[in-house]
Amino acid sequence: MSSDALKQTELVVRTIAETAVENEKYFGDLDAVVGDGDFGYSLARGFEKLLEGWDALDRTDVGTFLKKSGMTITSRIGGTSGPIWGTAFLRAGIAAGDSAEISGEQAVAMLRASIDGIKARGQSDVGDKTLLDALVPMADTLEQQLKQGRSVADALTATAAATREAAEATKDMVARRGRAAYTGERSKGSVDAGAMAVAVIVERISQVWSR
Amino acid sequence: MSSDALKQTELVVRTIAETAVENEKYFGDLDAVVGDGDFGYSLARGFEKLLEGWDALDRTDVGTFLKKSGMTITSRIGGTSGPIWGTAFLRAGIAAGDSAEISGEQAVAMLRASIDGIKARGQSDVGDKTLLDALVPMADTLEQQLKQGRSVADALTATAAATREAAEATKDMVARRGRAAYTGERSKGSVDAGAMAVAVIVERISQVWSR
Amino acid sequence: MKKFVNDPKAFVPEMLEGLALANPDTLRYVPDYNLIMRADAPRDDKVSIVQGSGSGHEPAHVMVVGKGMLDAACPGDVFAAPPMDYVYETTKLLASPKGVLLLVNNYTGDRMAFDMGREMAESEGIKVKVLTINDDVAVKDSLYTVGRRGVAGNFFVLKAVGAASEQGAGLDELIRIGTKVNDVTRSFGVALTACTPPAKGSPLFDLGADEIEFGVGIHGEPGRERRKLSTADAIVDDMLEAVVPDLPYRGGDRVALMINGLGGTPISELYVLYRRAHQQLADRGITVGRSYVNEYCTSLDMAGASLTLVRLDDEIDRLLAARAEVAVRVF
Amino acid sequence: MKKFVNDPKAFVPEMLEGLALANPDTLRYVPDYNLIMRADAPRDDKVSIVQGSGSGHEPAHVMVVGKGMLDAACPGDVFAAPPMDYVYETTKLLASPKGVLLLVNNYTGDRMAFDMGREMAESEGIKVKVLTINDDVAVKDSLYTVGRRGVAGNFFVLKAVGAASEQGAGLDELIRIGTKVNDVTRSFGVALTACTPPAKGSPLFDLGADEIEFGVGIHGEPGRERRKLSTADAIVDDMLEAVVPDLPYRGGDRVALMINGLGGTPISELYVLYRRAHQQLADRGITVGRSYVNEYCTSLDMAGASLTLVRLDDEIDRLLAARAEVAVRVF
Ligand SMILES: Nc1ncnc2c1ncn2[C@@H]1O[C@H](COP(=O)(O)OP(=O)(O)O)[C@@H](O)[C@H]1O
Ligand SMILES: Nc1ncnc2c1ncn2[C@@H]1O[C@H](COP(=O)(O)OP(=O)(O)O)[C@@H](O)[C@H]1O
Ligand SMILES: [Mg+2]
Ligand SMILES: [Mg+2]
Ligand SMILES: [Mg+2]
Ligand SMILES: [Mg+2]
Repeated sequence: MSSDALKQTELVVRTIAETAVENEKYFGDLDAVVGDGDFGYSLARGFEKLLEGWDALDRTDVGTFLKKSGMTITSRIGGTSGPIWGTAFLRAGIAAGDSAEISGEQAVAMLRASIDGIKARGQSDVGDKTLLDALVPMADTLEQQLKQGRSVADALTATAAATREAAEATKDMVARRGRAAYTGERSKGSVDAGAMAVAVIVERISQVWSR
Repeated sequence: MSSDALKQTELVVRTIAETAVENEKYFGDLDAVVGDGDFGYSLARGFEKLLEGWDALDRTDVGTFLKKSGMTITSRIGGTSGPIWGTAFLRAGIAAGDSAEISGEQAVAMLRASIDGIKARGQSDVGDKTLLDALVPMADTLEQQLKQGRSVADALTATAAATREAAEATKDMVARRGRAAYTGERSKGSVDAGAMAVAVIVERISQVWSR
Repeated sequence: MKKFVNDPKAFVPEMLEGLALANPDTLRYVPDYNLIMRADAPRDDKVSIVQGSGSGHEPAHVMVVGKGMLDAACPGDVFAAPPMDYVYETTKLLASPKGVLLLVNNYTGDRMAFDMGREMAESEGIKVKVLTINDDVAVKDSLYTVGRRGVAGNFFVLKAVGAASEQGAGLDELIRIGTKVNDVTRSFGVALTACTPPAKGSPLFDLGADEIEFGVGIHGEPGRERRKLSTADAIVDDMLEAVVPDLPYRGGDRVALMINGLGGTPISELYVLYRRAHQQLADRGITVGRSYVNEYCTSLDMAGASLTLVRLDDEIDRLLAARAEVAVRVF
Repeated sequence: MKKFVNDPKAFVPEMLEGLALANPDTLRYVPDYNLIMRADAPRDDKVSIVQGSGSGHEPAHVMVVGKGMLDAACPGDVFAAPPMDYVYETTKLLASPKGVLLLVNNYTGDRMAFDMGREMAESEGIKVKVLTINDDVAVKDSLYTVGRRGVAGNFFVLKAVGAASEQGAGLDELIRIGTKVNDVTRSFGVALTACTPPAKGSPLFDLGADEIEFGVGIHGEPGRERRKLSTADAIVDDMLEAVVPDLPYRGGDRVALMINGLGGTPISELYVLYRRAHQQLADRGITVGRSYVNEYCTSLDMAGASLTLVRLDDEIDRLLAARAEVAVRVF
C-alpha cells in the first residue's frame, strides 16, 4: 500500500461500517430466509457505534486503529457476528502491528490473519456456508492480482467480482455452521447472508478506492 | 288449529330445532358482524340436545311438552339465547296449559306470552334491534291473517314474508340491547342475528306445514 | 384456522380436562357442568366464591380457582355465558353455610344465567348472592341500560374477595368489599387483530394492516371505533385519556396498574406499554403501588391489550397482596 | 407489523425499563448492558446465577430474575446473543466469592460471547463457569458440531440450580446439578405461524394456511420440516414420538411435562395439548409428576408450542418444587 496507510485503513473501515449501516434491511432479509433475521440489525447497530466514536478512535498506528475498532465491534455487536467480525478486526490489527507502511503482501497477510481468526472463533471452515466462503476466495483473488502486478484499484475490481461470484455460489451449499445449519437440506437454495455481506462490502471498497 | 294439536306442536318445535342446527354457520356469521359469533353455535348445540332427548320428552299435553322443551333449552343453551329462547318456550307452554286443542286465537296468545316473557327476561322491547323486532311483526301478521279467515298454511306463508321483511329492516336500526349495543352506531348496516333466525325459522315452518 | 384444536365442539371440555389432569391434587373437574372447583371446597368456615362466564378468556376464570382466589368456576362455551343449569348445579355443589358469592361480569347472557341460577338455588334454601362487575369505560353507561362490560378489572374484585373470604369474611362483608373494589376500577382495551373462535374457524372481524379496534371488549366484538395503528406510547396515552378522567384518578392517588394481554400479544410488548403508562401516571402525580403485567383476561388469540387502574386504599392493598395459589404457575 | 412498539431499536431497552419500573423493590436495571439483576445480588454466601441470550423469548430470561431463580440476566437484542462486553460487565457486577454460573443456551453466538466474557472475567480473578443447555431433539446432534439448541428445557436447569444455589450449593455442585438436569431433559417445538421481529417488521417466513413448521426453534428460524396442519392430538403424538425415544423415557419413569407456548398461542390451546400428552404418557406407563403449562420461552409472537420432558428423581423433584419469586406473577 502507500505511506498513508492509516488513511487508507480508515477509508476501508469506514466503508465497511457505512455499507453495513446502509444495507441493514437487505442483510437482515437474507438472514431471515433460513436464519433469524437479525444479521443486518446487529451489524448496523454495531457499526453505527463505531461511526459514533469514530473521531475518538486511537490512531497511533494502523494496528492500534484496527484493534480498537475490533474491540468496539466485539463489545457492541451481538449474535454470532459480534465475535466473528470483532475477531477479524482484532487479528488484522495484530498482523499489522506498528508498521507505518502496509505493503500489498502485508495487506493480504492481515486478511489471512482475519480469516484464521474467524475459523478458530467459529470452529468453521470453507464449505460450511458462512462468510468464509466469500472471504477466502476474496483473499485468494486479491493476492493473485497484486502478485501479477495489478494496481490496487484494478486488483480490487477483480476481487469484488470474484467475491460476488463466490457469495452467489453459497446458494447451492448446505449450511454446516450457524443457525442456518438447523434447517439442514432446507438451507440449500438461498445465499449465505454473511458471505453476501462480504461481497457487497468489497464492491463498495473497490468503488470508493477508485474515486 | 286441529285436534292433533300435540302433533302440530311437535312439528313446529322439531322444525325450529332442525333449522337451528342446519343454520349454525349462517347464524353464527350474522352474530359475528357486531357480536361475538357464538349465536349459531349456542342454538345448534342446545337444539341438538333437544333432538337427542326428543323421544323421551313428556308429551302429556301441549303445555307440558313445550315447558319441558323450554327447560332443556334453558339448561343447555348458553349465552343470551339460552334464557331468552328457553323463556319463550316456557311461557308458550304455560299459556297452552293442559288444553287438548289449540285454536288459532290460542296459538297467537301463546306467541304473545313468549314475546312478553322475552321482553321481561331481556328488559328489551321492539326497536332495540333484537329478535323481538321479528317476533312481534310475526305475531301481528299471524293474528291478522287468521282473523281474516285464512287457512293456517296461507296465514303462515304471509307471516313468513312479513317476518323476513321485518328482520331485514333491523339492518337500519341501532342496537340498544345485547352485545351489538356496545358498538353503538356501528351496529347499523347489518341485520340482527336473532331476528334473522326467527325469519328463517318461520319460513321453514311455513314450508313444512304446507307439505 | 391455525389452532391447536381437535373437534371444535370439544375445545372447552378438552381444555378443562387438561387443566384437571395437570392439577390432580388441587382441582376437581365435573364435566357435566364445565365445573372446575377446589378439591377442598366447599368449606363450612368460608363463603364459596364462584365465577362463571364464557370460555376463551383464560386464565380467567377456570385457571384461577385456588386458595385465596375462586372456589369454583363454571364457564360456558367459547364466548357464551354458561347455561343457567350449570350455574344452579355449581351453586348447589359449592353451597356452604356461610354462603355462596357469584361473581358476574356485566353481560346480558351472564346476568340472566346467574340471576336464574341464584333464584333456583335460593328457592332450595341456599344462601347466595350475586356481585356484578363492570369496569369497561369503553362502553358509555348511560346509553344502554345493560351498562358497562366487565373485563380484566374483574381480577381485582375476585382477588380481593378471594383473600377476604379466606380470612373468614361473611357474605355481606364480601359484597361490600367487592362492590368497593369494582367502584374504583376502570379498564380500556385495544385490539390489533381479531380473534378466531374454534367453532367459527375464521376471525370475527377484519382489520386492515394499519388499523386497530379502539375500545374493544373481550369477546371479539368490534370496539368503540376503528383507528389507525400508532406507536405503543400514543396508544397508552389514548387509553389513559379514556380511563383516568372517568373515575377520576387524581394526583396523590395510589393505584394498581394492570396491562393485560388479550391472548396473542407477547409479554415483551406488554412491558413496553407498562413503561409508558407508569411514566405517564407519575407525571400526573399518580403513584403505581402495585403492578400487574401479564395475561389475566384474554380474548382467545386476539393481539391486543387492556389497561386497568384500581385506586388503592389500605384495605384493598392488603387484600391484593395476600398470598394466593392458582393453577397458572409461571415458575 | 401489528405490534405495540415505538422505535424498534428501543424495543428491548423499553421493555427492560418497563420491567424495572414494575419491580422497583426487587430488580435493578443497568441500561448500559441490558442488565436486569436482583436488587440484593451479588451475595457473598451464594453463587450468582446468570443467563443471557437474545431477547424475544420473554419471560425468559429477564423476567425470571428473582429469589430461587436467576440473580441476573443480560439479554442481547431480539434474537441476537448479547455482545461479549455485556457478559463480561455482568459477570463483574455479579461476582461473588462463591462464584458466578453462566447459563448458556447452545447457539454459536451465545457460546462465543459467554466464552469470551468468561475468559476476560477469569483473567481478573473472578471465579466463573459456563453451563451449556441443549435440549432440542429437533436438531440432530451428530450432523452439526454446534449440536442441539437450547430451548424451553432451559427453564428446568435454571430452576434447579437457582434453588440449589439459594440453599448454599457451591459452583461445582451447581455444575453437577445443572448438567444432570440438562441430561434428562428433551424438547420439541412446532410453529403454526412465523414471528415478526420489531426491527424487521414482517414475518420471518411464510407459512401456508394449512402448514406448520415441525421441529422449530425459538428464533423464528424455520423448522426441521414443513408439514400439513393436523389435529392437536396428532401434533402431540408426533412431538412425543420425537421426544420420548430420544432419552429414552420409559415405562415406570416419573417426569415433568411442560407445554410451553411460543408467544401467540393462548393458554386454552396449551391445555388441550397438555391433556393429550399427559394421557399418552400414561398409556406408556410414564407418570407426570410435575406439570408446567404456560409461556416459559417464547419466540416473540409466534403461534406454536413446544413439549418438554424431564425425567425426575428425588433431587430434581425437590429443587423444582422449591419456592421461587419472579417478576412474572400471574395472580
Ligand atoms: N460458526 C461460524 N463461523 C463463521 N461464520 C459463521 C458461523 N456461524 C454463522 N456465521 C456467519 O454469520 C452469519 C449470521 O450472523 P448472525 O445473524 O449474527 O448470527 P445468528 O443470528 O445466527 O447468531 C451467517 O450468515 C454466517 O455467514
Ligand atoms: N336483551 C335482549 N333481549 C332480547 N333479545 C336479545 C337481547 N340481547 C340480545 N338479544 C338477541 O340475542 C341475539 C344474540 O344472542 P347470543 O349470541 O346468544 O348473545 P350473546 O353472545 O351476546 O350473549 C341477538 O342477535 C338478539 O336478537
Ligand atoms: Mg441471525
Ligand atoms: Mg353472540
Ligand atoms: Mg356470546
Ligand atoms: Mg441471532
